[in-house]
Amino acid sequence: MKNTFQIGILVVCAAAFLMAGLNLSFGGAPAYTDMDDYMLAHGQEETGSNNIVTGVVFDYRGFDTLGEATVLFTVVLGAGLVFRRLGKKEDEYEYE
Amino acid sequence: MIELIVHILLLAGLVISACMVWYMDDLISAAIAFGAFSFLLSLEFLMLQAPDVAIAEAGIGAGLTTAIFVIAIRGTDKDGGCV
Amino acid sequence: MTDIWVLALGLLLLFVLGAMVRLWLGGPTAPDRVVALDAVNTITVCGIIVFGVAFNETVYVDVAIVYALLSFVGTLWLAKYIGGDL
Amino acid sequence: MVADVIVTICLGLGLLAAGLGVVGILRFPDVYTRLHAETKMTTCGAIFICIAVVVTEAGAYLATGEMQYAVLGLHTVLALAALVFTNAIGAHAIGRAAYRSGVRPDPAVVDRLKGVDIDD
Amino acid sequence: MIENAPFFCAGLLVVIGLVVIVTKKDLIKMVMGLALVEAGGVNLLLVATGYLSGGVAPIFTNAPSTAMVMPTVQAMTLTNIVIGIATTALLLSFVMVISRKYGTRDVTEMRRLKE
Amino acid sequence: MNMSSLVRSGGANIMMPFILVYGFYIVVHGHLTPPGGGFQGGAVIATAVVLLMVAYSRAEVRASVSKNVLKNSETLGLLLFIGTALLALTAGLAFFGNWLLDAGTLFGTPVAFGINPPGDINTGGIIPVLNIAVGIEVLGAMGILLLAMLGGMKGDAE
Repeated sequence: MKNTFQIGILVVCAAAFLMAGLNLSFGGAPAYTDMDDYMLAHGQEETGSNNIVTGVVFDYRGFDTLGEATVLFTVVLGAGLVFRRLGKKEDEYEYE
Repeated sequence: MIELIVHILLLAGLVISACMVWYMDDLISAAIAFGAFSFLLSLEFLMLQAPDVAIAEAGIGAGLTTAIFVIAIRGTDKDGGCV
Repeated sequence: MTDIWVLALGLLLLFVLGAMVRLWLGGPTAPDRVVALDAVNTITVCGIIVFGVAFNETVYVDVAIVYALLSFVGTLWLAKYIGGDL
Repeated sequence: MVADVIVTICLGLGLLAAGLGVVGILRFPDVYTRLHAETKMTTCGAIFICIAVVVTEAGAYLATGEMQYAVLGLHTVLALAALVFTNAIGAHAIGRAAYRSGVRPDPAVVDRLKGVDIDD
Repeated sequence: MIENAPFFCAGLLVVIGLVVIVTKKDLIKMVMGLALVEAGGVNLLLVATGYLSGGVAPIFTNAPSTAMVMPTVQAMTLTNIVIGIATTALLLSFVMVISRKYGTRDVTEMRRLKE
Repeated sequence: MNMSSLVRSGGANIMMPFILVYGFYIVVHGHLTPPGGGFQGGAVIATAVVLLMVAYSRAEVRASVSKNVLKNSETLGLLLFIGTALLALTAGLAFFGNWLLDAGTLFGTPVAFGINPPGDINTGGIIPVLNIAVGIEVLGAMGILLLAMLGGMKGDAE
C-alpha cells in the first residue's frame, strides 16, 4: 500500500516535469528578456568588466553573492562545531 | 542537426550515469558514477555556452565532491575494508 | 572542415558511452570501474578540445586544462580508498 | 591542401587509438590488462588529436595572422602536457590500489609481486 | 519535441534524484540523490533556459559576435553550485555523526530509544 | 607501515605549483577571460590543498597542513568582501557601489567598449577585489571542510 502510494507520487512528479518540458522552447525566443538585454547593452560600461557573468555576480546581484558567502561561512562553522563536540565527548576520535 | 545529435548523446550519457547512481548497491561504485555524471554535466554546460558554469562544475566535481563522498563512506564504514 | 570536428566530437561521445558500459554492466570489482572512469576523463578532455576547435570558441580550451589538471585528484581519492590507505 | 590531409590523418589515428582503448576496456579479462589498454591507448589518442588541433590552428594563424588561433594552439599543448603527466600518476595509483585490495591477475600469469613488500 | 531534449533530461534527473531519495534506505545514497537533484536537474534546467541558439558566451573578450546568451541564469547557477557542494558536505558531516551514534547507516534500523 | 607512495607524493609535489598558479590566473583574470571568477579559482586552489591531503598519510597531513591558516583565510576573505562593499558608503555611493570604477587608481582604467580582444587587466573597479576576496574565502572554506571531515573519521587507519 505504502509502496503504491510512493510510486503514484513519483509518476505524478515525472509527468509534471515532462509536461513542463513540452511547453518550454529550447534555444528559441524567451517571453521576457528586458533585464538581460539591458545587462548585455549597458553592463560593460556600468560595471567595467568584460565578462558580463562576473559583472552580474559581483555588481548587479552583489547581495546574492554576499548571502552565498555567509552560507559558506555558516556551513564551515557548523561542520567544525559538530566534529569538535564529537571529539570532546569520546576519546577515541580525536580532532584538533 | 548534427549538434542536436551530439546533445542527445551527451544527455543519454547523463541519464545513464544518473540511473547508475540509483542502481548501484555498492557505495563506492555509486561515488564513481557520480564522478562520471559530474564530468558529463560540465561538458553539457560547455555545449550550452556557459564556460563559467562549466569550469566551476569541473573544479568542484572533479576533486571536491569525490573527496567528500569517499571520506564520508570511509568514515561510516564499520570494518573500514576495501572493495 | 567544421563537419570533421563535429563528427569527431560525436565519435568521442560514443566512446564515452562505450566506456560507461564497463562502468555499469561490467566491472566485477571497484578497480574496473575506476579504470572506466579514467577513460571517461581522458576522452572528455579530448572532447572539450575538439569542441573548442569545432565551434571556433578559442578560449574554451582553458576548461580542458582545468579538467586535465584536476581530474586525477578524484582518481587518487578513489584509489586511496580502494587500496585501504585512507 | 596538404594541411587538411595531415589533419584528417592525425584525427583518424587519434580516434582509432581512443576507440581501441575503449574496446580494450570492454574486452580484456582482468583489471591490469584493462588498465594497460586504457591508459596507453587513450593517451595516444589524445596526443594525435592534439597534433591535429595544433596543425589546424597553426595553419589558420599563418593564413590570417590573428592571435586567437595561436592562443588556442598553445593552450592545447598545455592541456596535453597536463593530461600526459597526470594519466601516468593516476594509472600507477589505480594499479597499486587494485593489487593492495586483493584483486589478483588472471590465473594464467605468474604473480611476481607475491612476496614483495609494496608498502612504500 | 525532440529539440527540447535538455528540458526533458533535466526533468528526468530531478525524478531520478527523487526516486533515489524515496526508495533507498542508505543515508549516503539519499544525500547522493539530493546532490543529483541539486547539481544535475536544477542547474541544467536553469542554464538550458537561458540558451539562445546561435548565441555565444556573454564575454566581450575574444567574442566572435555580439549575439549572446542570457547572463543572469548563469550567474545564479554559479552561486547555486558552491551552495550545493557546501550543503552536501554539511549533510555528510551529519551522516557521519549519526552513523557513529547508531552504529549503522540504514534508516530503518535507527530508533531513538533503542538502548 | 602506512607510508605514502613515492610516485603519488612526488607527482603531487610536482603538480601542485601548476594548479596553484593556474588557480591564481583564473582568480585574477576573473573580469576578462571566460573561465574566470572567484568561485572557480577558489575551487581550483582548494583542489590543490586537497591534492596535498590525498598524497600524504594522515599524520603527515596533520603535521603539514595548518588548520589555522585556512580558518584565518576564510575569515579574511569574508571580511575583505564586506569591507570592500562597505567602503562604497564613504564615497557617497550605495552599498556595493562600484567606487573604484574609472577612478584612475588601482583597477580604475576606463574600459574600452565593444569587443576588445586582448583586454586590459587594470579595469573593472571593485570587481577584481571582490574576486580575490571570494577566491580566498572559497579556498579556506573548502580546505577547512575537508580537513574537519578527515579529522572526524575513525582514527584506526594505522
